[in-house]
Amino acid sequence: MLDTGDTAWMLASTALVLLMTPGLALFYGGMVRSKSVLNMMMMSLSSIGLIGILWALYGYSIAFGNDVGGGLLGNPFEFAGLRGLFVGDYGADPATFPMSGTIPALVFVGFQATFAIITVALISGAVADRLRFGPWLLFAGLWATIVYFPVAHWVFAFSDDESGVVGGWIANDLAALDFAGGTAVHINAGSAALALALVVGKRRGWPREPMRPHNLTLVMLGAGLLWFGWFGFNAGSALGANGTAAFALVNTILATCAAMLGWLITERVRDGKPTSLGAASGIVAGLVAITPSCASVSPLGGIAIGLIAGVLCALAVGLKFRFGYDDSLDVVGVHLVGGLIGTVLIGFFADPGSPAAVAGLFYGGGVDQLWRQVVGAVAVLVYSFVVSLVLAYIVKAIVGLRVTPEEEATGIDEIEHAETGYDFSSHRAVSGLSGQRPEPAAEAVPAAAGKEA
Amino acid sequence: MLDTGDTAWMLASTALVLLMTPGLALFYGGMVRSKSVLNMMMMSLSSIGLIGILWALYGYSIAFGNDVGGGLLGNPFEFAGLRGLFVGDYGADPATFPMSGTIPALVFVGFQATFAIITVALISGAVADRLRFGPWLLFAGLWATIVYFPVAHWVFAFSDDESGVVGGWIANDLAALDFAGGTAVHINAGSAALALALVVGKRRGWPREPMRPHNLTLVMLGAGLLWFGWFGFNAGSALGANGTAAFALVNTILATCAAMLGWLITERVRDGKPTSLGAASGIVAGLVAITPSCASVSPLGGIAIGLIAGVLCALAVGLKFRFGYDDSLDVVGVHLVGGLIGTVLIGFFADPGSPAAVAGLFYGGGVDQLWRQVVGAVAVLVYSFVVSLVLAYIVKAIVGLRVTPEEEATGIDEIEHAETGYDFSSHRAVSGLSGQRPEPAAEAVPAAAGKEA
Amino acid sequence: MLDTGDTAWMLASTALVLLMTPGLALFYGGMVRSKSVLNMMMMSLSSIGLIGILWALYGYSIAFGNDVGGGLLGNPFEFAGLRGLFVGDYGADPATFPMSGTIPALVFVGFQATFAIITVALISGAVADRLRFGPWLLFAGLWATIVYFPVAHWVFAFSDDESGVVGGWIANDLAALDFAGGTAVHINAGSAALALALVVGKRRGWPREPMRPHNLTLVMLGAGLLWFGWFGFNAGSALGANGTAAFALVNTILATCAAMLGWLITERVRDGKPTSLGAASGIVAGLVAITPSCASVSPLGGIAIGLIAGVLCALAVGLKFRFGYDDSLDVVGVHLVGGLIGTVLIGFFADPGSPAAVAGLFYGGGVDQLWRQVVGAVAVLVYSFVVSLVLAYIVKAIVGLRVTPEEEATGIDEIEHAETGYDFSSHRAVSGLSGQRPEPAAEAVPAAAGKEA
Amino acid sequence: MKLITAIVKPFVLEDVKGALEQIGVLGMTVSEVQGYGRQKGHTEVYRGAEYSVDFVPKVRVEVVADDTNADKVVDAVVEAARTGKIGDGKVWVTPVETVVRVRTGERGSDAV
Amino acid sequence: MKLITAIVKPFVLEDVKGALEQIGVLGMTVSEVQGYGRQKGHTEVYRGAEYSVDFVPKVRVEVVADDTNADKVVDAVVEAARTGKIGDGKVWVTPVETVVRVRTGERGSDAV
Amino acid sequence: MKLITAIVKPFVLEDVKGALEQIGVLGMTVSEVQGYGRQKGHTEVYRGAEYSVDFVPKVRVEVVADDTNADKVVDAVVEAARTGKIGDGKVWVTPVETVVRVRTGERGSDAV
Ligand SMILES: Nc1ncnc2c1ncn2[C@@H]1O[C@H](COP(=O)(O)OP(=O)(O)O)[C@@H](O)[C@H]1O
Ligand SMILES: Nc1ncnc2c1ncn2[C@@H]1O[C@H](COP(=O)(O)OP(=O)(O)O)[C@@H](O)[C@H]1O
Ligand SMILES: Nc1ncnc2c1ncn2[C@@H]1O[C@H](COP(=O)(O)OP(=O)(O)O)[C@@H](O)[C@H]1O
Repeated sequence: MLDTGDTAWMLASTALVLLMTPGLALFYGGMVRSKSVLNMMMMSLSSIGLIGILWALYGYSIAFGNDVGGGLLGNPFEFAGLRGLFVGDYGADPATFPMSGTIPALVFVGFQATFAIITVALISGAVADRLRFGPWLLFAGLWATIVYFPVAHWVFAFSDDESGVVGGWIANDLAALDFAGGTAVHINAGSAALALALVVGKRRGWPREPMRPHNLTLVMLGAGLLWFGWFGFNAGSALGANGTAAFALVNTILATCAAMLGWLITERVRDGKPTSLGAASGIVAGLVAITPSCASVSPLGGIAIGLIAGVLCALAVGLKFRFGYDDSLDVVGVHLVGGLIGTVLIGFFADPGSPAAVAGLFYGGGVDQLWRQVVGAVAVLVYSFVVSLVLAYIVKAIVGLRVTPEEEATGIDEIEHAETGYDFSSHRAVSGLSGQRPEPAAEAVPAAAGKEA
Repeated sequence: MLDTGDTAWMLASTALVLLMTPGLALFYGGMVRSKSVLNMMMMSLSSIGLIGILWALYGYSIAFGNDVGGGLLGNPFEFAGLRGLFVGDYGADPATFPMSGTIPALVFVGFQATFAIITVALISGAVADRLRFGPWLLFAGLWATIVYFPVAHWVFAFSDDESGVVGGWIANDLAALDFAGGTAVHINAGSAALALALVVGKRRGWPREPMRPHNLTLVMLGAGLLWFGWFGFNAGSALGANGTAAFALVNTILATCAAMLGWLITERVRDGKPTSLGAASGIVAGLVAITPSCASVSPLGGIAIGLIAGVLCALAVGLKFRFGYDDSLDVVGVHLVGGLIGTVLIGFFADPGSPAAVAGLFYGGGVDQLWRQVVGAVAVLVYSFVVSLVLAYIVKAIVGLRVTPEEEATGIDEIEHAETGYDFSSHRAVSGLSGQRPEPAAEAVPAAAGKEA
Repeated sequence: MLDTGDTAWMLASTALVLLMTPGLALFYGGMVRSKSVLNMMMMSLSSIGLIGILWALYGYSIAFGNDVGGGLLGNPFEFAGLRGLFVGDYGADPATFPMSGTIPALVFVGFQATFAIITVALISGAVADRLRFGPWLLFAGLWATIVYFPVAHWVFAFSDDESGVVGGWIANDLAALDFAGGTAVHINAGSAALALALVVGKRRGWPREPMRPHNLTLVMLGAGLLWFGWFGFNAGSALGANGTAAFALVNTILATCAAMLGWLITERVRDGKPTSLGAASGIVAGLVAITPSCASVSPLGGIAIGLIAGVLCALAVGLKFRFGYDDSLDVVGVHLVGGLIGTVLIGFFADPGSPAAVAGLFYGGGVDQLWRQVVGAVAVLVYSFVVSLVLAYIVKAIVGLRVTPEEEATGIDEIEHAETGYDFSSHRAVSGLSGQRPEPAAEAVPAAAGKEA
Repeated sequence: MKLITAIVKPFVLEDVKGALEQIGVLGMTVSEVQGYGRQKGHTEVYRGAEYSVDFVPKVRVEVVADDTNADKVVDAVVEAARTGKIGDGKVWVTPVETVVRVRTGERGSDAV
Repeated sequence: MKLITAIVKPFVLEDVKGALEQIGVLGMTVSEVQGYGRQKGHTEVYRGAEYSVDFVPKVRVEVVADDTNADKVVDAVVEAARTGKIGDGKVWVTPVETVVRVRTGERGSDAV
Repeated sequence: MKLITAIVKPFVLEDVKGALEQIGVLGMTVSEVQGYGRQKGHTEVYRGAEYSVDFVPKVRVEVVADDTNADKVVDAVVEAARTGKIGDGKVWVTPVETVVRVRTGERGSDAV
């Protein structure tokens, strides 16, 4: 039976989570140098376009189709092209169309689509300034198909005895708690980012040559939009306007506040100054950590998890210098580490009085839930890393991955997109015939476009 | 009877659609040169202020008042100043105040106000860099009064036999399908933009002198906010949190994804490189095309419409160079063309299983619906173009339209608003007494303000 | 009994109001010089982190705990750490967990938290470019504790005979009307801003040396996000998706439109040109003025209040030059003055047909309501000013407030945060070993970081 | 060799470039500058407070040329940059002792 | 004629401008530059990684003046720009062979 | 005294700076410029419309040095800035009559 209140909240949540990807584009875009900002943002925007379509074609079906074996995969054909999910008599009262719980099935489809989109976009932070756009799209499509869609099935597809629908192994057999995607989204993306960064290799001159963020106002704007959208991500995962959503909402505020403070304190102690990039980074770290745990820990537990995530992620972003991998915008340090923290700490902080109604180690629940959390986290981490590594090598073999060193020096925006992010000059640095050339001539352009003569 | 879920979604939708106009200001503002960015944004912001007030005074009444003849116009006095729409006992249970369906009438008033606002703002993209601010306001007010308010009546005012309320001719007599405003909003604005651009004339040096976008991060941010707000625009047009809203929501995601890809592919083939401006433009083109059709075509149909719109609009933006009209930011190429595509394609793709429950040509419905769509589209196109042309000439005759060539070279921000968009300099390029002069002296300022000595 | 529609709207409203603070960061950040933009934004962001945590620890309890005497203060321990507000059986049907009205208590906690956060952030506009970050945090924490939390109790805590809960004196004993916080939020913050500005002192070179906004596109973006979020602020204060919310929603559109026009007209007349900063400022002035009155005046009354606020605030921002206090971003001129206008004008425009169902002077209600409004406004103004003055002096005495004149000339971003807002240079102005030094060395950095050798 | 430095209005840059190409000048270096002189600036107003902007955006064009070419260059630039309005700018010539093309190490005339 | 070039701290620009007006200098050209010298830069920290910024923002002021005026100009600028702190900058004088006012074609002293 | 002006590719700035330090040059002034010459620009495309960007970003490095040092400086810069590709840039030397250190008023060699 459709509940308009639940539906209203899920419609809003879908819009909120979709906004997160443009928000991420700004968050990432501001952190790179001005000659790469457009490409950085394009990797996120293109994820929306590409993954949104794949989701409708077969992604939703792989993730939420009836299990075809071992809780590893949903039936890719069951809902291919969203068939069977929308046809009905919308005029009748009560209307007849497929539902999922108290909301129309299509809202659930849209809501989950935005999760698939942003998970793929998150990965791009690791390969700023150097990955060609075509290979990015190829990798993104393959990764979503082979990694995200199945893993979403593992974690988000719950079995339903009534309808006899069978879901994924982590959600049902292992029964690890991951309310909004600490494993499927953040550990998954972070692990893939590490693999891709390793295969793509370091930026020319990194780490010797410093590459400072070109526009921190964009970074802070992006962090603000991410937080805003994340309310849909976390409280929306309650799939209705209920007490669980309220609970997740409050934890999504408190843990994030604590993480911001945690990151700033760490900077103050270690570097002498709290920075705006640190505040923005702390916000994201806190949101990542509370994503899996927002419905299973008390508000004070949420504050504790946020604080821990803020401090540990602020330290973790330094790892890449120790180990020498160029995870350019710290997808590993923030999303992989933050996701692990949030997922594992549930084993300690889970409060029986919370919607999840599970007791963690600190609440006398012993290590039972803890090991489930660890197994779930590690499973996703390993699967994502290995498959991503293989996919990256395959793409490299087929089409290659990087722009040339000269092109990298010139700037990937000019090379891959034939554009410049900003032009504040008073004079016209550009000239020449504007307007489209007759087709043949136009064909000649591409050759030239963006190339240094 | 008030439904809190429907009301919650419509309250949220109103906020979402209002946000679209600041989003448009950024989308447009980033595309012009830095010396015109403020004026470009001001044309959008001022539309909110001006049209919002006119809407309350008589706009809503013209659009949704009881028809005063031939489905052409609502009674301008019926709800003048929103009278009769708010007084009631809000404390009583059930509360007594005017409703429209399951939501308070005032929510519908607010929701529709945001449509009037953005339609006017859309026009401004055609006259970047050169239209004086006063004449813009005059044109905007006249156009809303004589063109938008009546056309909104044609398309959005449905007759209601029970209450005996009579609505507009396109919605009721013609029964063309336009769910969220492909005709009333996009064809309408695009057609007016063409007329206004023709009367205002080309920018100094166009097309010889290139005028490249000064800040593409603003353009992408704007596109992101537009998409976000568009969920309120399309799914909100269901006027409730129901299956139709869910249906519209999913199409608003899928068609937009497809259009983005369509535009990028077109660029890749024609120009050699997919651009970020192309991605942002494709997003808007897709949103425009799915606006009328989001409740009448299946998800796969939505993908098809989006793809077609992405490709055709990417080609259409070149027309201005062929025909030599300076539609500066392609309001014609994106909104007029996109609106036509979306409105007419309903005639082909309409799916009887959709909320609209109409069969298009491809679903065995024959050409019946197709010609209704064509008639509706052409009617709005012609009416808007002709009246806009006349209004533009009238404004030109009374107060003139353009800044002088010298002023245009200097930059319209300095001339019309006495401001500069950005100041990143390390030194103080400005000096002199700050603070307000005693009134008389202050009077002297305006004369000077923004003028070149 | 939980109403999912009301809950859906309040979940959305909480997200909307939280977004206002990042929006404010952009609005303020764009108005300062580029060398101070990060610090300006950090004062807002840090308010979220700090006040969010204090709210959970004891803030909510002071504001909404049962009154401990004279309507001045809620019991700080009653809900310390949010205890008693979340534990329950979320699975049961109907679920058992604490409610506030028709929504889960936790949603109300989250919603109100965002009010406390932005009120503190608003103050920062008065002390741009010069206040050290540590002292800001100290002041912010103390002010929230001693000023905001109690004042929120006065204004927002309503007594409930049933449950026997006793609330604040302004809401109950005085019965002044302040729907969404004209007194508790705007007069409160504006008054504190004046006090803090007086103690901190003028910026080096003010007003002789002009300090023009460095990025007006950020200001307009911020204004847009503020308006968007303000729908949650005002319509959300109805605590449900009902007629009162609808009423507040429409006034939040109309009064703001009118204020924008009012400000622009004032500029046109006085300075000769309407400016984009004026439009953005008018928007905020209108939103401030309609905040207390949006549920007690008719739409036309709302337009009148907005228009008056737009004109008067446009004039009020000049006062600082007359009286020589450096309220850098006009928190006094916009929030204190705007808050007073909105709060007091209720006494004139209150419409008995509105949800508040009170008659003001113009509706034959005499001066009864008027004096209640005046008393409430003045009480908050005086309390906030006096306590803020004392707190500012205390903080000054303990840790000092300002950066040195040299540091101010260099720019507070570099000094306090060791960052630069923008880097559009083509070459690398930066160099040297990147990457974290071994801890001891790192310890050495802070000393150096941001310091001029 | 000579260094010809021209301070001109931003929107004449294209014409100056064209004029130089006319007389076979293959290269130049351009930069943004702020000018102060007879041409007055303008006034901006933010929240009612006036800001007088005294400096006017200009473009600096620098050309290194043979002694023999110097005058031709000066004339070409002056010709192309003139609008007849106050603020057209200045052109000045300074002596250059050596010019080196970095790529080849060529010196003097061969370097430009 | 001489070209006086001064590299000074950004915030003294107003004073330098005033000093030049004092001695009747009607025009100048200003541009933003990055300085490197005894005055050291500063360190920035992003996500724990240090960036040492070696260059310091400075402003270049260029004035073309009569031989007779050159010294007056130099002294005026030095006077106005001095704060006594490291990094105050440099002023240097180079010979100018011709100056032309674009608008009128006037040359030499009349051109400035 | 001499003024050595170098127009080089942005990414060699660090190397040039290093090379100058090598030979004991304590200071320099750097600014962003747009270069035009043999090295062609590139084409950008916005909504299908081409924009040919003729100017290439370059960096100007200015060093005032003793007559005796001038050649060393030129060689050091040329050395450090050479990539062998078109567009490496130019270095030119102009005579300087006086140099003053603003802070101290020192003149000539002591000023740099
Ligand atoms: N004495 C000077 N030294 C250097 N540059 C100058 C001098 N006088 C003028 N300029 C430059 O020339 C530009 C135009 O000069 P101005 O006096 O405004 O107009 P005009 O050259 O037509 O008389 C100024 O903006 C400034 O950049
Ligand atoms: N040899 C030089 N050539 C060109 N510019 C120089 C030279 N030395 C210093 N400068 C400029 O002068 C500025 C100040 O020099 P610096 O050595 O820092 O302080 P001071 O001039 O007080 O000794 C530098 O930032 C740089 O812009
Ligand atoms: N005649 C000139 N006067 C001033 N600057 C020049 C001149 N010729 C070239 N340049 C500068 O030198 C840069 C490199 O010159 P270019 O001809 O492109 O390559 P190369 O120096 O290797 O032949 C140009 O971008 C321009 O900034």
